[in-house]
Amino acid sequence: MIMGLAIFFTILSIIVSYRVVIGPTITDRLIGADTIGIFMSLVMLMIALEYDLALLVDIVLAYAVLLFIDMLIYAKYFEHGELYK
Amino acid sequence: MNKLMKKIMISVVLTGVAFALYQNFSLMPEYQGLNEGLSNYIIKSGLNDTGSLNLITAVLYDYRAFDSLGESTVIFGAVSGIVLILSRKMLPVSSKGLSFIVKRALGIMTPFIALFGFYVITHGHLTPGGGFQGGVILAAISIIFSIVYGSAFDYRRYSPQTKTLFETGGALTFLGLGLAGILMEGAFLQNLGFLTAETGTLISAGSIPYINIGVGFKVGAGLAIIFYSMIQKTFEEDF
Amino acid sequence: MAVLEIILVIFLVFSALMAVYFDEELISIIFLSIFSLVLTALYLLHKAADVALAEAVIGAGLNTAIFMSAISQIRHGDSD
Amino acid sequence: MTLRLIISYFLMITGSAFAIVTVLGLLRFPDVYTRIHAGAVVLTISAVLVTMGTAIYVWDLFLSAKIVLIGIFFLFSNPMATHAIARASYKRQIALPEEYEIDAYSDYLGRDA
Repeated sequence: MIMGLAIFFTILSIIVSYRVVIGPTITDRLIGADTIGIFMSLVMLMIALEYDLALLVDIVLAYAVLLFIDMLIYAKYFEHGELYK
Repeated sequence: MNKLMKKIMISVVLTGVAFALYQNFSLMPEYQGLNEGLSNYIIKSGLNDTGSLNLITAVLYDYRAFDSLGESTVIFGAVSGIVLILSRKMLPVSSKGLSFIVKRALGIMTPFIALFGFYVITHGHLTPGGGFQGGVILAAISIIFSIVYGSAFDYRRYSPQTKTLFETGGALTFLGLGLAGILMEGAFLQNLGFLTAETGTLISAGSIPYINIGVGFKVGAGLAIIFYSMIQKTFEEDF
Repeated sequence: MAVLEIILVIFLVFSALMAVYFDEELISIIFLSIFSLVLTALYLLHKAADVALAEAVIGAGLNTAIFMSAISQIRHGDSD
Repeated sequence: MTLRLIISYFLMITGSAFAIVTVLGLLRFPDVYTRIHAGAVVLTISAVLVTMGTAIYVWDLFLSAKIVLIGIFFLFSNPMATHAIARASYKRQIALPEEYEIDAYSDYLGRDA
């Protein structure tokens, strides 16, 4: 069940990467990358549960934090055209 | 006179380095072959030697702590070069930032991100992570400040002088623990035995948590300096 | 377990190819962050927790921040 | 098959259904801003449901608390990130129509300056 969900989310993120490849504007690609990030962090959570190791869950939290900061950096760049403002 | 003082100081420092190197080389064990010796030895008796549950941290900050010192010196060199090339005086700071929603929500979330960074740093000998990874999470706080609230906020809260202070303080912590290893245990960066407590608790594993804290502050402040120097605006008048 | 590994490796190769394929730097950066993400999941699948945390922190946080600041330095002025 | 496992499987499967809806919306919606809507709302509820299901599945105090923390972080972070991206792409005039019938956001932005 858990591994099945992990495979399911991985296949879903491969399907979403179609939108990242083909998306007409840059916003499409960013939203696709955000979706892939959240799906793959769910995959990491499933792997941590499958191995029953509590310390692997920390990595998912660290990845979620840094994915959020990534998205803020992209948004800042597209809003102002530079990162300094 | 000035040149003479410089030469004397350089020779004193070089003598100290030679002494540390001689101490280390005299303690080296015999080579036992690649398959037999090292990895099996570390897996078998790493916990007894260092008291650290995470064997990778044990290798990084106890067995191979001298390499980690070299790596943090590399980061120090990179920071120095980037600041030397890219930093400019009399900067116009800006405080536009992102929208109000993001500012208000990150005001709530940022302390927890800092807490998570400190958790990763201080639990380096118990869970995966350690100084470098937690330091990058701490540097993300400075990135958040200059991205979300504008670079004026980052400049006011953590000015480059404060960041430099943190970085040199981390490096000096590392070096000071190494010198304490010479004084008390007989070798550079030897694990301090009298700090060891029960295995699995937070303050255990000798000097490894303190080295982790030093490396964490050093890496976090160094990467924050790199990011702050790299996003600066270039003036058209400069060219 | 093996099925998940095969799918992840295929995804890894795909994102690496796409990062090379596009001409525009921004799309390449997006695909590089996806690449490091999949690599983190692969490291986790092989129980390499420490390497996975380092890869997540460096690949997701640091690389994107440094690359985006470099791009904002390069393209400043002609982006508007 | 206790009641706890049934509840956790129900939450996970519901979250997976929302994930399928997310992917359908991302692939099939015609416009950039409708795709942002799919990626913000449905994806958030999907991630939160799956994390809650896994937190009930493991049923250990500290581990469940940590997984619930991840869910709460998704609940906060994902709408905010999509909000920032949508605002940026509105300000940069990406894929906007020439004339509006109703455009309340430009009034708000004009007041906000």
